[in-house]
Amino acid sequence: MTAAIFYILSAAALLATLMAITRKNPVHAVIYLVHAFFALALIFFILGAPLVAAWEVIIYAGAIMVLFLFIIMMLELTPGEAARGPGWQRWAPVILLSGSIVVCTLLLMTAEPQAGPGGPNFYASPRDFGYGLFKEYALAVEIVSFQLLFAAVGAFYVGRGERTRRRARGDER
Amino acid sequence: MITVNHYLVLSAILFALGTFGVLTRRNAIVIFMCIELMLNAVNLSFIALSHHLGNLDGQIFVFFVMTVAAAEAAVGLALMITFFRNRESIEVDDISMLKW
Amino acid sequence: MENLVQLAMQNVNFAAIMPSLVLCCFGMAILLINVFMPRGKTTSASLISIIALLVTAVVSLQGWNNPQFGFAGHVALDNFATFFNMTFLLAAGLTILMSDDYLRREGYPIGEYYPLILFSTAGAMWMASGTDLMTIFLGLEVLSISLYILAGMFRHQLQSNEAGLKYFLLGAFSTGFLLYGIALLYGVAGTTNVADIGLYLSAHPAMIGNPMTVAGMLLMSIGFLFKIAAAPFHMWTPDVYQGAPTPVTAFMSAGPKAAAFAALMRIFILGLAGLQSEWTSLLWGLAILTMIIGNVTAIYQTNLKRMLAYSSIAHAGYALVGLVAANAVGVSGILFYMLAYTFMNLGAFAVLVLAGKKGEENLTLEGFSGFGFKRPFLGVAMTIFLLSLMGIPPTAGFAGKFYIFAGAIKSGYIWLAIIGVLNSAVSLYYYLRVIVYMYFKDPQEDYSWVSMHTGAVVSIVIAIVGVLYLGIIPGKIMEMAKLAIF
Amino acid sequence: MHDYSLIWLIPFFPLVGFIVNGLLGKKIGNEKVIGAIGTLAIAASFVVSCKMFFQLLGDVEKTHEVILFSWMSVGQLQIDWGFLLDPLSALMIMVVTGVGSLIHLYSNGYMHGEEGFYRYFAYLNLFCFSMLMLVLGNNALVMFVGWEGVGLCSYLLIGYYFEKKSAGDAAKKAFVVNRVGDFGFLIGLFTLFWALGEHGVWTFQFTKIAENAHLLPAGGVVVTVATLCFFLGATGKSAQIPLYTWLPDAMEGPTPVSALIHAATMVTAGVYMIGRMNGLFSMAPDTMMVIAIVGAATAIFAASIGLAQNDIKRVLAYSTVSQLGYMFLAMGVGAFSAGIFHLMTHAFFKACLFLGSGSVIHAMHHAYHKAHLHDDPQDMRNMGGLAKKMPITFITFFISTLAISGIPGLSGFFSKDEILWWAFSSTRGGWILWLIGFIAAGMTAFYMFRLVFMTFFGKQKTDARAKDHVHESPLVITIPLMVLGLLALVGGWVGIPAALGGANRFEHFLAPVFEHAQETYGIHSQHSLHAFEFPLMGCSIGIALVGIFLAWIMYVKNPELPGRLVARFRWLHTAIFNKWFVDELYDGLFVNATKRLGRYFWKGFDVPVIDGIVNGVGWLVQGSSRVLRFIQNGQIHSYAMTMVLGMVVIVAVYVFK
Repeated sequence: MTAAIFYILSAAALLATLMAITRKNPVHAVIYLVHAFFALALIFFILGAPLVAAWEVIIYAGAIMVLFLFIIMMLELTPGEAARGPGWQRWAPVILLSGSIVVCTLLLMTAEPQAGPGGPNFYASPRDFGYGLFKEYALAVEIVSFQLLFAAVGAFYVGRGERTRRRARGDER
Repeated sequence: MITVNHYLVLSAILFALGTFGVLTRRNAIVIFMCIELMLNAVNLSFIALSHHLGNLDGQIFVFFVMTVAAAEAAVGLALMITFFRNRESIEVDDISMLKW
Repeated sequence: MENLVQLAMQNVNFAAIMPSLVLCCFGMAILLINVFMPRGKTTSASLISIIALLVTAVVSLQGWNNPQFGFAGHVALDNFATFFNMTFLLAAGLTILMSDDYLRREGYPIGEYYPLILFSTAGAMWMASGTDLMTIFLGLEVLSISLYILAGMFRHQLQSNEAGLKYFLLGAFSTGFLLYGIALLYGVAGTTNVADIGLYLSAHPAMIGNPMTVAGMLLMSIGFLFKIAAAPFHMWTPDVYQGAPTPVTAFMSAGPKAAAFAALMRIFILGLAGLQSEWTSLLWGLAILTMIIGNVTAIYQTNLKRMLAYSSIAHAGYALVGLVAANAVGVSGILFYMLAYTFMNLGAFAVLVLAGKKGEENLTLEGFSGFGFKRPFLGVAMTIFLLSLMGIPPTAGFAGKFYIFAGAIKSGYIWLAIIGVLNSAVSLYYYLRVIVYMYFKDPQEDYSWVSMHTGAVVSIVIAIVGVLYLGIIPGKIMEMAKLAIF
Repeated sequence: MHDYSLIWLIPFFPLVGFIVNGLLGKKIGNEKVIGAIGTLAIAASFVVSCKMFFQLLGDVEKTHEVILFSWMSVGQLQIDWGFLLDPLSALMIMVVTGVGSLIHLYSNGYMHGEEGFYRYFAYLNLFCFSMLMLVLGNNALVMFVGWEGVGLCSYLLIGYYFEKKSAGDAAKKAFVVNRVGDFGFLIGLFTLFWALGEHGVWTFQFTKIAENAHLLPAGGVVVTVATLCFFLGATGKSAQIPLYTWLPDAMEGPTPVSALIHAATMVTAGVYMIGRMNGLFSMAPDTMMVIAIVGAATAIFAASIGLAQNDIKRVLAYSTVSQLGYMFLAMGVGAFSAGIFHLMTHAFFKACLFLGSGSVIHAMHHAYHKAHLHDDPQDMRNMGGLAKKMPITFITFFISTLAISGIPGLSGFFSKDEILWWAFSSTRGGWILWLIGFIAAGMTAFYMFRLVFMTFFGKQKTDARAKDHVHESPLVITIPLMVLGLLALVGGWVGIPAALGGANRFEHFLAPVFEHAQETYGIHSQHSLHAFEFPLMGCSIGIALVGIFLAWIMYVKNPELPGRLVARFRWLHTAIFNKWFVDELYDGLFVNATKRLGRYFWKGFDVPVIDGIVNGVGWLVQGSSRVLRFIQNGQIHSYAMTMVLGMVVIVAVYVFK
């Protein structure tokens, strides 16, 4: 059972990735990449990492990829929508991917939670994860918190728009 | 029977695809996406190994990789926006004023 | 069930991360202060940063001969880390000293600059004191991300944008390899703790030859070799060094390089000692390649920042020789060399900072014609730094190369040492050319725009003193470096 | 019990002078203060040198090493900042600080009113510091520091009038030529280092090198190669064939600099270095022969060029090259102490000659300046009859001329005769070497007296408007002249040979340094030839007198004779006057060839100075530099590709290993 799910998900991840790295249109690439991340999240779930799987969806697919999408839209990087072939050809891969991912999700939801393949049965509940994180990785948490703060400061500075700058000049005057 | 090696192979293929994308795509944002893909391939390795070894460290590593990726994304995209503002392009072929 | 806070606190030993903590706190304080400062007034921020660095130096020195461990074996403030911390602080201090007037001249008096430098210094410290691949990786990222921002800091200059973006894309790319390597090593040893990896490998010698171990080692080294700017992972260096703001370039050439060396040394010598024959043969080849590519390509450069970038590649090659030797002399030689390199290279960059016009179009060989006679102090200072970069006695560069090549000879890598010496001979060519232009070309300009800003002059003086001190009396620092290695 | 621990003060004082004048000179501004600081610094080290010298004179133990502190140590290789005081270095520090002090004093007057006065004194002090390090260093690396230091100061001082293009060019030339020499020095040093290391002795220390030199096979390839490389270094620094061309051009620097650096001290560094390593050189008879031949050839070659020069300083410059040739001749035939003896006497009389010429130039310059003329103050054809106008300058100059010409009783006679005698009689000498030296001696007497006659005798040929403005220089200039003139007169008396009833105390003083090698390798003057000693001496006195007589006939008695001779032997005169076209030859061979090739390869690319030295390696390196540069094409893709390819190659190497 899990073997089948694994193969389906692997195929989905590979297909999504292949599509992502070959699309001309960056928006399409983002969409396919999001699918790849969904597939990966499900694989993480199989491997007994439900929390990481959730983050994969929330942070990667949810936050980072949307940020990408946002930037692509903002910079208007999408090439003109010249139709290449019939519509179903363009939509088929996405539908196939989404469909298989949804099916796998449903299957996994009904299956045993600890049903990981191979190795010792290992399942990290969010509680285990939290204990592990704060017991041994307190320093790392500390560092990434600084990291995020300063990255935000830097990104804010670098990405600041022209208008802000002009206003800043006005202040000096 | 699915073993850890299956996962590692999948991870390696994804990593290679990501690398391939970095080497072939022209759009800097897409290149960065491919780099994210490489990171995710590594994440898969970590999770698979964590499961295989039965310890949590791998999962926790993935957590930090994600955090760092988020920080990188923020900074990287900000840099791309500024570049775009000045150059009206985000193609890597145009990021070649400094050379020789 | 234990209280989570208690759980978290039981491993904490703030003494072990005090230096980086102090830096971060000061960094945040400066961020706050900036909010209340009028725009363009950054002098106070730079002064506070200097104070921060001095305080950190004092705090860091507490760790000398008084090693502090903590955070479940993730960090150690030992002699090794302390020595490197001092190098980073020095690099940051000289950088900040030369920055204030420079930023004003270039029209970017930005308050965020100083906290970012402090923060990247903290990242370097985490790299040097990290005893877990996690800490080292996070330190590397902290350092890199701050530097991406700093390199691209001149927002309206295409060159700076390009430098930041290039550094970012290639840096993130190399991070991917680094992480993959870490993942594989984790898979082999079941831990990311450097010492535990070492223990595992010595307990399971069969795993040493395992392709996964070797592949992990190789992939992980790429991340560090990228930061060190070792060929063939050096390609970003010239472009980024040229495009980034000059003080940032100065910092990049010293701080991150030393940090990456620190991490690489700790991992290779402590964690991967079992694979020594593998990594020496890897570094042997890369050291030669790096020296040759750096020196040979530098010959053609006319832009001084770019030339110094290639020279920095070459110097990475020299330092790698010490790691190939992997004996006490060679390894402590790297510590010494990094310190010496910090002095001489930052000194040279400080001269460039003062000599440049706005936009720095004039930092070329031609632009330095007759500079030595028109600006005697800067000319002499530049000459001293260049002599040191060449490795002419009695300067720091000579002593550093001496120790490293002596280490190589001691370990039997005589040819490596000879190639190193030959490369130094090649390097004479392009360093001397600068001196020739400074002293033997007719001045085209009167260099009236060069004003001797206090900060930059102080950093030049410090660098001169350091270069001469390390060159004339290297014994004492070398003794310390020997105490600092594992 | 003798204490030498204060020896570090000797280089220390000039260093302080350099730092004070270099850092604060511009602020001080007052010439008197700056001059006083500079002069007192070197005078102080002269006092210390005197103390050390006389202490050593009364000491039984003649070799003292004073370790200041450790420089670098790796395993058994220990390199110190240490000083070696033995008779050789003691003598050298006396010459350097003594002559140095006088020239500093002189400079106070000569450089008066020059722009960058403080810079001049700072450089001069730095030079003294470096020279003293070179001389006193107890190991080859400290010597190398000094060696590079004196070179650096030399370029800086040659290029002192950097606004003048010729000065800049001269500095460049000195720079390039000296690089070639230094390269030789370093190769020699490392060859020696390795060779001794093969026998388990890792050292740069001179005493240890001397002790362990016997480990290497005498006359073997290693020793010969190493010493030849050292000698190449010496030819660069000491202006011997083929690297002598920079020295005459170096006269573009201020005259006191020519006196100190390019006559008395720095250019003798090569001679000193051979003396310092005499044990090693004695082991390589082939090298010694090369040195003797090169020395003799330089002596006669430079002397011949000196015959026809009209610039007063250029004549002296070629004379210096020629006299240095004598010293190398002495070293080559194993007459080490004679070579050093000549080094010392030469320092006296040549410094005096240069300073005297400086005094003349100063006066002429002053006179032209007053008369608003722009004639060349260094051209002897504009001089004449200055003896009456400048009596002190004339007398001291004349004494020194007598000394250099080898008139009995004066310093030059004893040292030069000693060299000629050894050239003739040494086991490593030969009569041909003597003959060349002998002819060169005649030429020396001729061109020196030509100079004296043209400058000081006859009618004053100076432009009438400037004539009356020529007068004697101030005391600060003439005092050093008088002291040096006196030394030129009596300085040789310490080395009167036994044959003339003297004790040759000089040779005995230096014996502890040279005796061992000379005895071990059988270098001595052959007994069978002792009968020739007096006749040879007579011959050399004779040829000196002949030279003087010819000069008198041609430049005093029959002033039109030279013109007729020139007309008769035009080709010869043209060749000599143009320095045998060596500069042109070098230009054609090296400099121009490089430039042409350079233009061919990359048009419009400015070929910098150092490109002047063309060699295959250089081209290879430059070519690959060009290729490598283009790999760096600015494209992120190719950078990432390089990384990936690099990784693939590395992995492949591991897989297929």
